[in-house]
Amino acid sequence: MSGPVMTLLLLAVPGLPLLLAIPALNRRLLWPLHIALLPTIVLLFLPGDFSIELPWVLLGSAGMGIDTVSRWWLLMSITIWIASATFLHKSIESGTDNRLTALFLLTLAGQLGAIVATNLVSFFAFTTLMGYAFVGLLFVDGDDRARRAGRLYLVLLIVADIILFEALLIAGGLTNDLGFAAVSRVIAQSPSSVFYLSMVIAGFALKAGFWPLHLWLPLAYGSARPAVAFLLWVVPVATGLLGMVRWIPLGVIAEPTLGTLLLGSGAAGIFYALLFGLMRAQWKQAPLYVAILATGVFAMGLGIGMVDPAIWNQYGGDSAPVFVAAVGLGFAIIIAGLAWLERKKGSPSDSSVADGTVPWFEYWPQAIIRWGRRTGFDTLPGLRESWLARWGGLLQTGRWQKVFDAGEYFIQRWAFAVTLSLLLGMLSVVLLLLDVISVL
Amino acid sequence: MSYIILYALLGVGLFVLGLYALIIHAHLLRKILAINVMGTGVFLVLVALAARHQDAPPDPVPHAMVITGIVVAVSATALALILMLKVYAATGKTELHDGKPD
Amino acid sequence: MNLAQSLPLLVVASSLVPGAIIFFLDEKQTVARIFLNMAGALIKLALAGVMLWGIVHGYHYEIRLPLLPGIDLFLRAGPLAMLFVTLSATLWLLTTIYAIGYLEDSPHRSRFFGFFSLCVTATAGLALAGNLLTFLLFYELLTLATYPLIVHRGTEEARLAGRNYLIYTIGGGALLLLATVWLYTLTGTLEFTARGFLSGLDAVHHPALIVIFVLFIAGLGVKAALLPFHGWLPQAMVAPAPVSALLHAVAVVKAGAFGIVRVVYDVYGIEFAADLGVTLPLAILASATIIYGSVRALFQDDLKRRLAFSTVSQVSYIALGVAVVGPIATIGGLVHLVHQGIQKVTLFFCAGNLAETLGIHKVSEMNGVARRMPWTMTAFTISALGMIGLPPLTGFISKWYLGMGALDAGQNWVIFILAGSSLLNAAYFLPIVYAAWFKPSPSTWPHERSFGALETAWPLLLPPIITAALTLGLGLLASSPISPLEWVRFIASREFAP
Amino acid sequence: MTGDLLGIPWAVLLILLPLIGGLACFLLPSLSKSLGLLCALAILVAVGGLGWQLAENGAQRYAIGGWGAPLGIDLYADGLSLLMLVMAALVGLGVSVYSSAYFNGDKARHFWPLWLFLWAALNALFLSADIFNLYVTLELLGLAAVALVALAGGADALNAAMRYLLVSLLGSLFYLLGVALIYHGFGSVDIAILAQRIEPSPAAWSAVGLMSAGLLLKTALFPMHFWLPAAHASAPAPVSALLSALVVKAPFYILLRLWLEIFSPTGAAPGQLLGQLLGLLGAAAVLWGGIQALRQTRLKLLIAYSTVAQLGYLFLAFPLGTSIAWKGVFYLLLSHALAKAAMFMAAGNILYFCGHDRITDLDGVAQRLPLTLAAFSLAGVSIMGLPPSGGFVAKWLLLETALRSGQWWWAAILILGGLLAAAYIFQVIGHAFTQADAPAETGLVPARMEWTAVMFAFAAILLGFFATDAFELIGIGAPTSGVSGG
Repeated sequence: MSGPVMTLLLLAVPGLPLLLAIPALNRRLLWPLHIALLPTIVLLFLPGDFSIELPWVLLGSAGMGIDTVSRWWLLMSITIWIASATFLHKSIESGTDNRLTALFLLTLAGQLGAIVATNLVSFFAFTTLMGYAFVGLLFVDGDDRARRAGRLYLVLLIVADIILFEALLIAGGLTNDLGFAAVSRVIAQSPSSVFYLSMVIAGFALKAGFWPLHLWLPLAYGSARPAVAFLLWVVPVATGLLGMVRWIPLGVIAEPTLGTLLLGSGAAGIFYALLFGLMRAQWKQAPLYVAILATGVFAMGLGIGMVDPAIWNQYGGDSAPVFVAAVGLGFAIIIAGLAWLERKKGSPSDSSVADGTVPWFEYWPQAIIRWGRRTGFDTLPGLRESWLARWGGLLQTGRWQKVFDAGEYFIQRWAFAVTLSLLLGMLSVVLLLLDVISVL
Repeated sequence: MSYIILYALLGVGLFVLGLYALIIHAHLLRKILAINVMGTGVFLVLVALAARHQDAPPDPVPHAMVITGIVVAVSATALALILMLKVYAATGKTELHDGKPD
Repeated sequence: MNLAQSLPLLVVASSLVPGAIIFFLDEKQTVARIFLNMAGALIKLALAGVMLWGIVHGYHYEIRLPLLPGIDLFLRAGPLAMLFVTLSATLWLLTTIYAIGYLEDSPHRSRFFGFFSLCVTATAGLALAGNLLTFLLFYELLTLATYPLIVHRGTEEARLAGRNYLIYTIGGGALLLLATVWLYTLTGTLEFTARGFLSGLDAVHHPALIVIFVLFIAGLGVKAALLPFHGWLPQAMVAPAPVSALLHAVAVVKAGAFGIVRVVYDVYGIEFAADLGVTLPLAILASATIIYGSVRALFQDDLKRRLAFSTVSQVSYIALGVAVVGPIATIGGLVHLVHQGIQKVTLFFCAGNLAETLGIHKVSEMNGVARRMPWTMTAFTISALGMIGLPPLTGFISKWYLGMGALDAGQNWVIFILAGSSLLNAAYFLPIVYAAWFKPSPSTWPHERSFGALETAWPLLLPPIITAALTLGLGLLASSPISPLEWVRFIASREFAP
Repeated sequence: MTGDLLGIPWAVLLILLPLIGGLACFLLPSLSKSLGLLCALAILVAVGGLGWQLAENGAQRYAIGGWGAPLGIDLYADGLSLLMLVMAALVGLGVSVYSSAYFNGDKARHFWPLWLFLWAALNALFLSADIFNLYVTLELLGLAAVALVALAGGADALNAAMRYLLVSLLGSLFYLLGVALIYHGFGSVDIAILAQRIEPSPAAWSAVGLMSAGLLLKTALFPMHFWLPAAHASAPAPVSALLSALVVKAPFYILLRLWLEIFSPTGAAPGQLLGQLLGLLGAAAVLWGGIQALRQTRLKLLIAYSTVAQLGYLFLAFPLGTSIAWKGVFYLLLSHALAKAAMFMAAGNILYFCGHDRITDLDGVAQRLPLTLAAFSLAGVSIMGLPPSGGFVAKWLLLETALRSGQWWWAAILILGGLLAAAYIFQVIGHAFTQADAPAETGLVPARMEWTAVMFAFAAILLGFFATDAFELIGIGAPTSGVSGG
């Protein structure tokens, strides 16, 4: 395939959905949903690795490309997106919120863009787009619970972005070329690699909902419509995992402490998923726990890979994308099946109604803000106001007025006397002088 | 002490006297008179000091000055008197009200 | 004096002359007024373009007029000056369009646009100022020209806000004057020179130079809304929206920040300033302002006040970039001069649109407003996200260079300031975005006006969309040869060349 | 041709023109307006001619009627006199134009002769070469000014005029006593001769004391300013403009002449001491006048107190004493004259329009009298000393000297004074910008009155751009040669 066409296709992968999102902003449109996927599908079936540099974009080193790893991820994503789009098509037709299309397309652009990104900056930019658009999708679509989930995810996302930004800065400080390969090479030899690695892991763990940070996933899943539920795996989780694979120099660097930490987190995740998935026994929730389980497995794999790079080189590099793709497809099939079952049964959605209690993760920040407002930031300006008022009072109280009034009055009445005292002194000099003159 | 100095001192004395009266008296006519007395004092000083030595003929220049000064003083007095009458007509008083804000 | 030499003067005159004529126009001569405004704005932009081209191709534009014995009125179009001139010319054009729409049918338009033009004249003048005296001249002109704009509404509240504004800015101007004269008595010259003109001064004068630096920062900090001097800015929000936009994006606040840049780079010279030990306190002051402004913004319900405190915070990035000594941080600070301007002007345009179209002034009234005004809120959202520093928007570029610069200069603590600020920015911007897009809208708006098919009048809608597009475009294509970033790199290379 | 023009004794014309004009106005009251305006134009031309003469030939000295000193009257013109004459001519022309619309009927009949006599006295004063003629002209000036103040009628104005007259006469007499001592001691009243003859002696010092005291009283230096606010505020607007812009400057001009040419060589120590004292009083005037201005509720009083403050600035140069500081003072004289004239005219317009000048009730002036407010504001810029006005140039030079000589406290006074000025000026502007509830119009202000005020204000601003040229002109005859260089 010739260069220009490939370049165009690559650019169209995130570009077309972005363009299509603009007219969808305030109109209900259906046709863009599937059309937006076309360039990706075409690209998927064109053989060979290909990459482009975009020297004008962002920090001058943005790039996009396609290789074997990204093909797997693309394949998985495309499948799920098609499914999601199909479901969405139906719900939009039935007249729900028309902003779904725009947000869907933005999320799509971010996710696909992240997969084809070849350096840290463009990856970061695309995942940010994806993350925020997905939060919007959760907000638009769901009920109270979904919104709450969205808000929690949003907070995690912001924190994650800040952490990843710091990681990015560290990488930027080491090399001008922020391509994945170059960064891997440099980080492996850098003394500050521990900082970098822990930040990357923390950042993507937040984004992907690793074990202790997964809280919002069940919330979102429970109330989101199927079209969005599909995306829960592919968008936040899988892309987070992809980020780890891309950003961490796996197979090159050995970092046992962090690896063990990841291992522990993964194991706990598996344990949790099994326990809760089994205990809840709510069949509708099952796919989600599968996802958490899979995340745990993946984290363990990463952990092992970091403890012993050799193992990763042998197995991980090839199996990771396959694993993710497989989980993704499974996830999609289960959900689709469930949705189909549900519709067939005609049972009303049993999404639990919000009970009005505010969960802790919202209660505490709000309480802190309330407290801060009460104690500090309302009293501080208040204090200033009162001082100003007092100062104004000082200006207005009769005292100063009187001082100045009296002063001016004094000068007016005593002006002649003031003059006199000035001049009489001089006159005495004159008299003395006349004496002197006469002597001369 | 020569008589020249005596005259000069007399002039200065008049000047101080006039100044004193200017400040002490509230009535405008008295103030105007006081100014005139002061002026006379200055003229006296000028005339007296014109004689540099008791023997030499006096310097004519101060005399010319005094004549000019008298002309000025007359016109000033005339203006002051007119103004005083106007003040009286407008306020019914022959004094200046001091600067106390009304 | 040939034509090329007088270009800087023409840039200043391109807004002064229309402004002067507009003063004498009758209220009803709308067409003439619009024509003059637009012609001036377009000419200025064109002249700026010509000069940019010229500077790249090695031309020099400067002009001197004798002012005081020994000191000239000196305009020079250097790279740094052109950065600011281009920014102000571009945003002036957009703000003028906006203001024409905003003030339709309101009284005293001739007066408003007259002072508006004067304001831009002052901005262009202080951008092009080639010495401190010229800078001072336009700095004070700016103070005076802005005052009638702030009190434009003629309410008692406006009068008090104007009074407060003057107390701060005239005081600041006095300090600046004192510093300038003092410096002149020490050096005998006031001309901006790349890398400063003070390093040759005898060490005896160093304590005096430190005091003068403090005076400068205090004098300029008033306009730049540095921490103890920011009080006037939130109050000045009583001004009409285009004024706020101009005030925050290019004119007053930026003038202060630009002045700090000038003083540090072209009067003291960054290395000499660092030797004097004055940059670290400045960096700390700027950091404190960044955090404080953000925290205060968090608690404001009035939309414009929230934006005002956001400005307090954001403008200090520029000072921070300057004070973190190093070429990369310089790039960050300077490029933020442009980026913050574009983002903030968008936000104020949008706030104005909300107030003008729906009568919304408070954050708490903004629920679901995006359904009613999707384009406005899209622009708002893009700028807000840019403020937070999300890629690929312009704010990200600024923060990236600031962060890199801090690391480069070994001042790692700045990273935490940046992170904290991002977090706070998100905390006060995202709830607005959330409420606007996702909360259910009320059945009626406070004061709704209908504009037919469009969500609001097109002169109100076009400018924010353009600036939002610029926020996106300049961020996305930051490394292209015509981006502000490239221009700033060019400036930084001059300041830090070996 | 040019030779002929250069040969004309412009200086003599400058005195004769207003004198004859005044007489003519007195005799032909029906034509007084046009005669006055014509005369003002003619004087401007004559000043131009004199300036040209000076630029070509340097400082000029005329012996009127061929009589030399000591009996004859000598006229002397150098850069400083030229500055004052130009100032008088500019302000005079403006005031004439303004008055031609302001005064009508009986008042106009009285105004024009008085005003032209005053102008003649002023010009004569600025051209006098000896200290006795200075006395005569000063006295004439005072009398004309008092009569003009009284023109307003009403108890306030008459009271103020009476007080003004008494103060004026008192000051003149002190001055005359000093002249007597000087003449006795050194045998001449000619400034140039005295400058050579004078030497430090008790007689010289006491003369300095007496003359200074008299002149300070007339210049209204704090705390002897008590008569000024009432007189300046209650006079008719154009007269207020004249008084603040020109008349108070005349005694200061004499003081300047004496100080620069006669007193400065009279010994360092008492001179230094007196200089510091004057500076101190000036500083007090700046602060006191500023605060009092801020506290006034009536616009014209505010402006009058502003004059008190501005006069204080003039005395800050005495302790500084370098030629740069004096240049600053010269420039301040000029810019203050223009700005203050504009301000009083603006106040006159407002008074004319609203029927009152209460500051808090100025709502809506910005809308109804935009030109007037513009004049007031622009003049305010110069008064505050903001660039690029003439006031700024003056302030800059004074600041520069203060800091250079290490006397930073004078710099602090300058800055503080500027802030106070800003405070009281913006108090007015702020109130003028508020919206009026109901229009309370009484009459339309003639365009001529508004435009004159605006022109003056603009001139005060533009002055800032001509500092270097102006200093070249002022430098003719080196009026500051007596002081140490700077």
